[in-house]
Formats: sequence, C-alpha cells, structure tokens
Amino acid sequence: MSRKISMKTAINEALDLEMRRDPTVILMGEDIVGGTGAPGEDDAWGGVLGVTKGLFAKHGDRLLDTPLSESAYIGAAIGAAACGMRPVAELMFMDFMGVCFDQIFNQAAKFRYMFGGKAETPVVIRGMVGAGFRAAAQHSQMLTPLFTHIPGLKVVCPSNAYDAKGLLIQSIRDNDPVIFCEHKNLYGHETEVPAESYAIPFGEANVLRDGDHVTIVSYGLTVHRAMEAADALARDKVEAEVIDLRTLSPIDWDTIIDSVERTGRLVVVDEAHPRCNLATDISAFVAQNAFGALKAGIQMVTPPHTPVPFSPSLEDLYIPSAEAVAAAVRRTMAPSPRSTLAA
Amino acid sequence: MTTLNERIKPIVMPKWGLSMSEGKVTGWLKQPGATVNLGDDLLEVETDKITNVVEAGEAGVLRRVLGEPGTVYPVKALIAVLAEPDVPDSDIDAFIAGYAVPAADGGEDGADAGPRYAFAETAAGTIRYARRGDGATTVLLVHGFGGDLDNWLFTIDALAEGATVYALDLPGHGQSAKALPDPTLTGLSKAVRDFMDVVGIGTAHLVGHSMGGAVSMRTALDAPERVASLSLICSAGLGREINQGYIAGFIDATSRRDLKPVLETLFADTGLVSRQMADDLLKYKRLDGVDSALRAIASSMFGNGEQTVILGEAVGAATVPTLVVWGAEDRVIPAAHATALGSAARVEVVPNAGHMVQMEAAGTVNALLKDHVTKNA
Amino acid sequence: MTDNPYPLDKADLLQAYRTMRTIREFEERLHIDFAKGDIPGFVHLYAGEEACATGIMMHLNDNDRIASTHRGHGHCIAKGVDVHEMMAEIYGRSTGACRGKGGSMHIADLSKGMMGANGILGAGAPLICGAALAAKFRGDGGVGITFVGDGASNQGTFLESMNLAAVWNLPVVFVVENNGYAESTAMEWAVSCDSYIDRATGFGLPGVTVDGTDFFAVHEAAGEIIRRAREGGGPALLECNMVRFYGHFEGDAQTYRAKGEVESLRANRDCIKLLAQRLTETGIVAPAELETIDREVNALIEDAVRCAKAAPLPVAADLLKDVYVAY
Amino acid sequence: MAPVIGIIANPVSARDIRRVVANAANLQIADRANIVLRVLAALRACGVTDVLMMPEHGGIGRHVARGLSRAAAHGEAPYPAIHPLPMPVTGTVADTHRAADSMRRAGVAAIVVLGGDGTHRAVVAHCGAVPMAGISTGTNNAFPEHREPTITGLATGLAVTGRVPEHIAFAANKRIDVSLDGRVAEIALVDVALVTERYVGARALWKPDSFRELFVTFADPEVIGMSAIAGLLEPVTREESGGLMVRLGAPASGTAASGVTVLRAPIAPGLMASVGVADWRRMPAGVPFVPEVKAGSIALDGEREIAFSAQDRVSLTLRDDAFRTVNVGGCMQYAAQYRLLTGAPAPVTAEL
Repeated sequence: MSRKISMKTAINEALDLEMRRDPTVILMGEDIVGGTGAPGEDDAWGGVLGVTKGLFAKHGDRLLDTPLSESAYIGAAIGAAACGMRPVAELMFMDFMGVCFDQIFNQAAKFRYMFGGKAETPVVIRGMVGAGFRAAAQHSQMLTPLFTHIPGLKVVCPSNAYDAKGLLIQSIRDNDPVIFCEHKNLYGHETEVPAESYAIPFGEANVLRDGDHVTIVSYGLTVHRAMEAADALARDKVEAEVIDLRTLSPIDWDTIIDSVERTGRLVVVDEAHPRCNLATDISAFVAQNAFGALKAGIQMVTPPHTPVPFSPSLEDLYIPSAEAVAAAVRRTMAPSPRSTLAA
Repeated sequence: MTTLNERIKPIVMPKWGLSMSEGKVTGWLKQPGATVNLGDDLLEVETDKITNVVEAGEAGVLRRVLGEPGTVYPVKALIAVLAEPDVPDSDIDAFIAGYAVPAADGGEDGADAGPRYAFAETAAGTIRYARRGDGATTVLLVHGFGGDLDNWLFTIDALAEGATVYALDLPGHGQSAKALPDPTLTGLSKAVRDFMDVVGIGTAHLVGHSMGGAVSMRTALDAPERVASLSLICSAGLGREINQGYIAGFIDATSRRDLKPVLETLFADTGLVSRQMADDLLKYKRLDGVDSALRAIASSMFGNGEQTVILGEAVGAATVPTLVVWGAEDRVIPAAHATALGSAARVEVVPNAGHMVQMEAAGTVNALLKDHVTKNA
Repeated sequence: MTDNPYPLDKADLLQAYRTMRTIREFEERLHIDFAKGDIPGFVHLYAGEEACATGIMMHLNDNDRIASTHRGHGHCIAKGVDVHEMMAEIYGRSTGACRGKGGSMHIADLSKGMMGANGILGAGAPLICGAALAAKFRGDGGVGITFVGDGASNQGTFLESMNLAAVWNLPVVFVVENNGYAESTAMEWAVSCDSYIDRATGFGLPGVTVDGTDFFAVHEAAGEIIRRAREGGGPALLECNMVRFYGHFEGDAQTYRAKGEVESLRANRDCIKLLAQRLTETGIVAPAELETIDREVNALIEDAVRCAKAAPLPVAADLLKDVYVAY
Repeated sequence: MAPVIGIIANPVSARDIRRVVANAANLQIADRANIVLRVLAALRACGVTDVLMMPEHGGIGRHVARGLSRAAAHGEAPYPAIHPLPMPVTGTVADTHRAADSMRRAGVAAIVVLGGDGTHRAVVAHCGAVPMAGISTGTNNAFPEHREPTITGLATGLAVTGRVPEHIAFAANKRIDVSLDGRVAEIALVDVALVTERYVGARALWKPDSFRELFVTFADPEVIGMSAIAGLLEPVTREESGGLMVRLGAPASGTAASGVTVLRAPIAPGLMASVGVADWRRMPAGVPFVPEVKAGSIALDGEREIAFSAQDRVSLTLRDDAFRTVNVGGCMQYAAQYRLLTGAPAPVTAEL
C-alpha cells in the first residue's frame, strides 16, 4: 500500500518499522523524546522538528533522550554498536559534529580496520544538513565531504521521502557506521512511499531523468534544482540526464561514467563548500576515467567559499539555483575549443 | 451543438491501465489520408510506464492528425479523426470544434470513479486486486513470476467491455502479502481460490500469463467446477525449458542498470522497457519479503534450470476449453511449448511479440481473449 | 600448613601473580627489543602498574567490556588477550591480534570484552558508556570499565561520560590510573580541582582512592565498586595511585622526573615485589612456586617474541581488507 | 609577637571504599580549603599572625592561597601569614608525620588538624606535648568532634594566646599503644579492632564476620565506627581512666546457647551491621593485653593497618594522659563567661 507522505514522516516510519523488526535498534539524541524530566508532557517534542514524534509512545525506553553532550552520547552509540546493538543516534544538526567528530572518525570509522576485521559497528548517525532555513552559519552546512573523506564511514543523503525511508532502513540494517544526512528543507517534501518496509541498497544512484546531451549529477536538495533546470533546458531541446547519487560513500561511479560516456558533458551540483567536495571529487574521477568521452569542460555548481550567511537576501544567493545549473549546462553546450578544432 | 455524425470516428489518447492520466504522442505510423484497416498500427504513445502502439479500432481514412509528435495529451484527448472519404471536410472540422475532452478520471465513466485498487483479506493473506466492468461473465487475470496486476495494463479495460474482470496480485507479488505460506504451484493456486471465495467469484474464465498460466491450469485441475475456460499466455507448465538466466537475473538485480537488460528479455521490441517499468519493479523487489518469496517460488518451480511442474498432458485430458497464445519471439519460455496441448486447445502464436505478448500485441491478444471468453460463456 | 588469610584462594593468588609477572615480562622485553630497533612505531609501557589491571580484571568475565588507553598492554593481558597475538601485533605481523593493522596502541579482542587500546586519550569513556548501555538493554549484568590516565581525565569526553553514565545510571566504572604524569606534565599542575574524587562527586558519582601498587587494595575496592555497578547501583570512579617505571613512551629520557625517583619507586613501590613478599611471608606460597611461574612466564614471552619474529608480515591484499564489512 | 599555630590539612582523607560500601561523604578539596580559611579568620581574630602549614599537592594550599590573595587585593588582612613547611611532598601519611614533627620542633602552640581519625592518629604519633585541635573531614571521625571549624579556630586562638586558663583550655586524652614483638608499632586514639582478614586491602572495616576483638579508649554511643559497638554496650567517657574491651564473634552463632548477643551497630556512616558480641569488660590503663586472635590484621580507628601472623607477638596497652587537645567547649564557655570577645584582642608576646 503506497501513499504520499513527507520525508519527515518517511523517516519516522523507517525508524518505527526497524524498531519493531529488531529489538537491538535503539534511538538516542537530544530531545528525540523531548521533555524527559520536565514537568509537562513526556513526549513533548519528538525531536526538535518532530521527526521522532510518537515513537516514544510505541517503543518507550528504547528512545533515550540525552544530555547536551554530543561526544558522550555519540560515543556511547558507537560503543553500544560495537557490543551488539544497532543504535540510531541523532545529531540534531550535522554542524554539531564538530564536538564529537573524534568518536565518529577516529573510533567508529576505524574499529574494523584497526582491529583486523574483528569489529562491527552498525551505528547510524542521523542529522540535519543544508541551507535555506535561515539558520545561519552553524546550523546550515552541507558537511558531507568531511564524512566521505573518511574510509570506514558510509554517507547517505536522500532527496525524497521514498529514498529516505528505504535508505534509512538499509542504514540501520547495514553493518558499517552510516552517516545519514537529512536535508531540513526536504522534510516537508512528499512522494509516494509504500507502507511496507523496504531497503534501498547503497552505492546505486537513481537516474531521475534520461537525456543524451548532458549529465547532471547531484544529491539532496540540489537534485530538485537540477530537475528544475533539466525541465527548463528541455524546452530548448537540451535533454539532460539527472543522476541522484543517494549515497555518497559508497558512490555509484559506474552510473556516472556510463552516463558521461553517452552524453560527453558533465555538470556536478553540490551544496557543500566548494573546496574538496563531492563536485571536485566526481569531476576529478570523471576527468581521470572518462576524459576521452568529454566534449566540454566539466562544470561545477556549488555555493561560494563562504560560511552560510544569515540574511535571506544573502542565503538565497548562496544556495545553488536551478538557473545556475541551467547556465552551467549551457556553458557545456557551447562550442568547445576541441570541437572548433575538429571542425 | 453539433449533431453526432456516426460516420466520424474520433481517435483519442487511450487510457492504459489504472494510473495513466496522460500520454505522449511519439510518432504516427499512418500518414494523413491513408486508408486504415481494423487493427492497423496507427501511432506510438509513450506513457510513464511503457511505450505502445495504438491500433485502429475501426476502419476508415485518416482524415485529420491532431496529435503532435513529442506532445503530451490527457487521456481521451482527440488526437486524430477517421472517416470515410465521402464525409465532407466541413463536418469533420465541425466535429473537431465541438469535441470536448472529458476529464481524465471523469465522472461520466462510472467505473473510473471508484478506487483504483482494492484489498481482500484471504486465507493466503492480504490480496490486492482490481475489478473492472460488470458483465455477466467473470474473468480473472493471473500474472506471472515477479509480475503484478499492472501486467494487464492493456488487457483489463478491453475485456471489461463485456465482462466483470478481476486482476489480482499473487501472494509475494505486487502489493499483496509477501509472506508465502506455500511457495509451490499448489499453494499459489490455493491462494487464487481463496481469493475467489472472499470476493465471491464462483466460476471464472482464468487468463494466466507465464507462471500465472501454470497457476490457472493447476486451479482448473484441482477445482474444475470453478474454471469456465483457460487462456494461457506464454504459459509455464507446458514444457521443461525456461530461460534460467532471466529468472536468476530478475531475482538478483538490485539496480536499474542490472535489471533493464533482464527486462528487455521480456519484449521483442526492447525499446518498450521504460525507466518507470524498471523503477517500479525495483521498488517492488526492495520490499521486505519479496526477495525470499521470489527465491522460494523459483526454487520450487524452476529449480535446476528447468520447469519442474508440467501440466500439459493433464490439461489436455481435461475438458476445460483452452486457448494458448504465445509471442513468437518469447525469450523466456520458448514458443514451441504452444503446441503442448495438441488439438485440445486453440493455439495462436503472435508474430513480432515476446514474452509480454499481452502488452506488445495488446489488440490481437485482447481480441483472442474476448473471443475465447465469449464462445465459452 | 597455613590457612589462607586472603580473599582469594591459592590458585587465584598464583594467577594474579602470573598475570602481573606476564605483564612485567612482556613490557621489560619490549623495552629491550624496542631499543634494539626491532619494533616499529612507538610503545607505551605499563611496567609498574600491573596491580591495577590485574586487581580489577579478576572481577570481570568476557561479558564485561573494558576500554583501554594508549598504555594498554597490561589491560589486554589481564583481560585475557592472547600474549602471542599481542606480541605479533606489536611486531606488525599478520598473525597479530589485529592482523598487523593496529599495533601497540590498538590491540583489541572483542571476544574477550577488550574494546581496544586507544590512541585518542579519553576516547574510551563514551564507548564504554555504550557498552554498559548495551549490557543494560540485554540485562546480562555486564559492566563496562574505562581506564584513563591522570592526564586524559581532563578530556571533555571523560567528564561528559561521567555525566552521561550518571544520567542514564549505567554500570560503568571509571578507573583513573594516576601515575602522576600526563606524558611529561605533572598531574598536580594540570588537574584544576586537584582531585578526581571531587570531579566524580561533581557528577554524583562516588569516588574511591586506593594504593594502586597494592594488589589487595585494588582487588578489594574494585570488587565492591564492580558489584555495586552490577547490582544497578550506578557508575563510580576508582583512582589508583601508581607508579610508572618507564617514560611516557619508549625513548623518553624522562628528564622531567626527579633524580633517583624511578630507582626509589622500583625499590619501594614495585607492586609485584610487594605481592610476592606478602604471599611468601604468610607461607601461603613457597618462593619456589613463584620462581616456577617466573620461569614459565619468561619462556612464554620468549616464545611469543620468537613466534612474532618468525610470523609473516601482512601482504599487499591486506591493505584493502576490512575497511568495511561490505562496501 | 603572637604564638604560632600549625595547620595540617590532609587532602586525601575521606576517599576510601566506604563511599561505595556505605555511602560515606566526600568533603571536596575546595570545602577543605574553605575550612582552613575559616580557621585562619578565627585565629587572626584572636591575634594569631603566623601559621605554619603542611605542604601538599592535593590542592588545599592552592585554594587557600587564592583566598589570601583575594583578601590582599581588597586591602584586608583577615588572615594570618601562611608559612608552608619546607619539606618534600610524598602524598602519603609520612607527610603528616613529618609535618607534625617539624611543627613540634618549631614550637607551635597548637596544631589544627583537618582529617579523619587516621590523620589525627598520625599527628598524635609525632606531636608530643603540643595540643591538637581536631576538625573532622574524614570518613569515620570518632575522635574529632563535629563542630563548625570557625569555633574550633576561635577556641584554639583563645587557648594559645593565654586568655583561657590552661587547665580549662586543654584536655588530656587516652590512647592505645599497639606493640609488636615488644616494640610500640602503632597507636590508636579511639579503637583497636582485631579481625581475621590477614591483609590490609582497602583498609576499611565493613565485614562483621571477620571481627574478633575490640579495644576502645572511650565508648560513646553518639559516635560512628567500631567504637560505636562498645558505646552501645557500656559507655566510657573520654575523661575517665581506662577503656573497654569487647570480644566479638560471628553473628551467625548469636544463639542463646552460644552465649553470643547480636548487636546492631553503626560501624560506618550509613552502615548498620549485626555484630556478634561474646562479652566485654573494662580495660584498665597501663596493663598490656595480649589479644586472643593469633593471626589476622589490626585495625586502628577503623582502618586495617597491620597484618600479623601467629609468629608476631601483639600486645595492647591503654595509656591515660597520652596527648593534649584543645578543649573547644571549655574555651568557648569560658570566653562567654568572661566576655573575652568584647574588646579588641590584646597583643600577646610570641612564644617562639
């Protein structure tokens, strides 16, 4: 049975279904129950934006509110994972990883390798990412490249409710540590989502739109910008293929390369800060592995190299727009020096 | 208000299946002025699920072509006009000017107003089904391995013109329960009868595709009083051979890149496999329980690289009227199996069609099915 | 025949001695072999601190988890990690406890409840909170012990973990191994409130200080604290005052220590000498029995070194293995 | 010049296992430092200008120094000058021994002690005739009375500046000498318990099954610890001569036939234990007693200190008038009666 639900509801549903299926799944985080110990309602918030609302009523003590103490409880989630639990720890805003990154990248990510393959750390760390919430520099970043940099971590960033549910279920069932990035501006976005449980395998990009002229690769919110751009371009008979990466580590290189080999043009759209991000990574990979197929220089569409600004007038300029994506595509479609030479 | 000129026949954007609301004209196979015979290929229409050919339902001259290639039209939008050469142009222009596009899911068609799907709680678990039409005879459509009731996209509405048509999702398939109490042919046949009990079907004409054909045969053998006739489309259960690569490929594929070539095996025209078809199947295959259900069924029926249950001889000996239809280019189960029942069945092998012959040559297959059902009503 | 005045039977007493001797011999041998250049990387030796690990670990089973420090060899041996595998690991061999991927600072054996030595100081405390949380969910009575040096006790992770353990009432014991030096910096200078016990008190945890060179003192205090945790009494802190015979790491000239300090400690506060003295003076154990253990331990370490040196190094294919369970 | 006072504040008292087995209190370092400041303020108010202090690395001195420098920044002089003793810090009881010894040799008029029974015992062992003013910051605290430290400081100040007559200002105390093989090895201020555990371990006593014999200098039913056992049987005051000796047995044998009485006694803070009592009698002063237990350990003022075997010859002797303490209650009553605190303190000649 399939119905239209928001990404927020889809995440809640995934957590609920997995907690029902597997008693070792526990949830922890700041205010994920909300109101613990306070005189009012027990289940007051259900997460700062209500993503976990209602789960306490269903699963009780398996939801643990935590002190504002990220390095302690993220570490505890990792320790519990190494001892047979499947904790899903919420880092309210991924930006907060600054205070607990050691536990993520020096502990969780390395246990398996450093202990000679004898450890499994099936922890999921969920958190909000992305700009557009007028939340300013410390609550708006797309820090995905920091995680993809670290071997041992898996990094997921869904663009819609269907993917969010299936990818979160896979994240919980996965035996490696997973960083699950939820774009806060997509929480209200609705898609058809089956009521049943399903898992979307990691490392398989979703081709949202077929096209032969240019390949646009993105993830998270900017996937929608890419689709808007593709629709606009189609009116001018430019058919863009739009690839939603869904998981950033592992990443589906084959789909990217297959597409670029067909289209010969690549635009990568990344909401992360521009230096050493997914856009640069993908551009480099394609340049190294499919250079011969390229008919034009690769274009990257990213925010500027600045913190996320607060004022709406500035933040709107910061986030990559559909127009910027379309403009990038048009740059790749312009006659390149190579084709001029060939002519 | 123009008076209805019965000699002017509108060609409209067809509604294939239950979820289609619009379609894109991809190209005309007949040019304006051409003479069209019944069943001729008129144009190609692309939907989000599949690209298909629209066949002429009536004969005449293609007087006007209104549907622009590359343009999307709502269902029932007028895209061409057919008429005899002697109908004046002015009448045709007046007809076009007066044509009103009904709403896609308009209230003027009672059957469209109801829910697209229904669910029945049966002994075999929750079964999703669709019901169309309300004719006196009842037809039950049974899909094949890994399929669902949308495999009858081009079939269900055509048959519903003269019958009450049900299409169900077998257990482990579509949106029916994924747990399989019994993954054998007997178990699936039992589930079909459980479904008939719950929705109140006493006797039905069973139309089975592929594995659904075997399920239908099993049902006819086990409960002959409930099966008025059998229509077996590219059916399993009529010979040993089966394309094991297809079965394994279908089960193992987890990405569109893996699944698409597998799905292409199903069609003579591989271009018919759309992104949506692959995506929908992947969504289905990802559901909890599907993988194990498919593996259980496959190992029960197609173990060791061949079909394990052969029912041809038994069905041939039974008295149930049987139609066998096959796509000549079926790459899953060889068309040679069509003759397994010998003279006990009517056999039609459709050229230029593959395993999904009911989709690829919908007009032909629908006509054969209607004929078979009507004759044995 | 003398009756046993100790809270452990003779076999356990001998086992305690054997464990402490094994740690000492292991570390002394590394000290020598490191100086010869046989060992890659760097090692931090536990010599002098054996009574602490041994006295605590004798109360634990494989179901109990410990999170260790960079100075983890003693904890590993006392928790039951195989000495041959440890030695091979330190030599970077494929037969090592971590197949040569971890080295001295990351020896782990989760099957023994040893969650790893840790190169990040203070990082074990949150992890052990998680282990204790898992034990609490399973209801198996397991406890978690995290070790921290006097230096790393200043880490936010350690302090946050005491708070979390108290808030969640976790069966965790925070063991501060106070050897007086954070690398080269004196504890007295670096710890603001001057007392780990006061810090624990600040989080609502009881704190106990014992003489970490006295096996029986550690054993008895740890026993009570661990039992309290198992019974749901919540977290506690145990401070063991102990002595470090060697430098922070091998190669440390220790010029920050007073002249004669180490010699005096070796003469007067050697926990193994003290234990041996107690065992023999009460007549429970004959000196010859300890000598036998000394010989056996010596042979064990000798064999571990021999095997480690003979063992194969990891090969190129191992470089890419075990980054993920599946990727 | 005014008399000089010594202060010995033990930073590591009240850290033992009784926090886990009996929920005993912990007095934080900052609190101990505040006590020292309160004592200093009272001493200064009495005219004391110089204090010798035992150095330690537990942080008390550092906190005290902060208090002093803050006062100096305000331009106030509420405290005497502090002179740390020039001695190495080992962090062990040897520091207390050495400090008490140094202070005695420096001629201090009194030593203010912050600690539990163990710290006071360590001071008494080396302070000779110098009177001691005890402030309880330890676990068991049968010896030092529970009192606001400011008052203890005040009484000490009044006593050492000669404004309270000596016979009122100071009191005599008893102690028990523990001899091993004819030599006094240790002393106890309140109680000596013989237990069967033959190891010192975590020191504290909390397992009554191992208790065998108890010797106390006084038996006060209002105090905590081993002496509470005696106090609940037959009170003996601090002032009268002699103490009490009690034979203990396993409470399990506490049946009518065995002649053992079961006594419920607060043997540690928050720890009520059932103790089997065989019999008890007065312990006269000056008479050596050889305990019946042949092997085990000797606990002094509630902590196991010495393990002994059948080869060791142990004897216990109670001594009256063994050391002097400031009689805080007496001093304050006298101060009230004679309005000692109604004027500015008169300058007093230093005795150093």
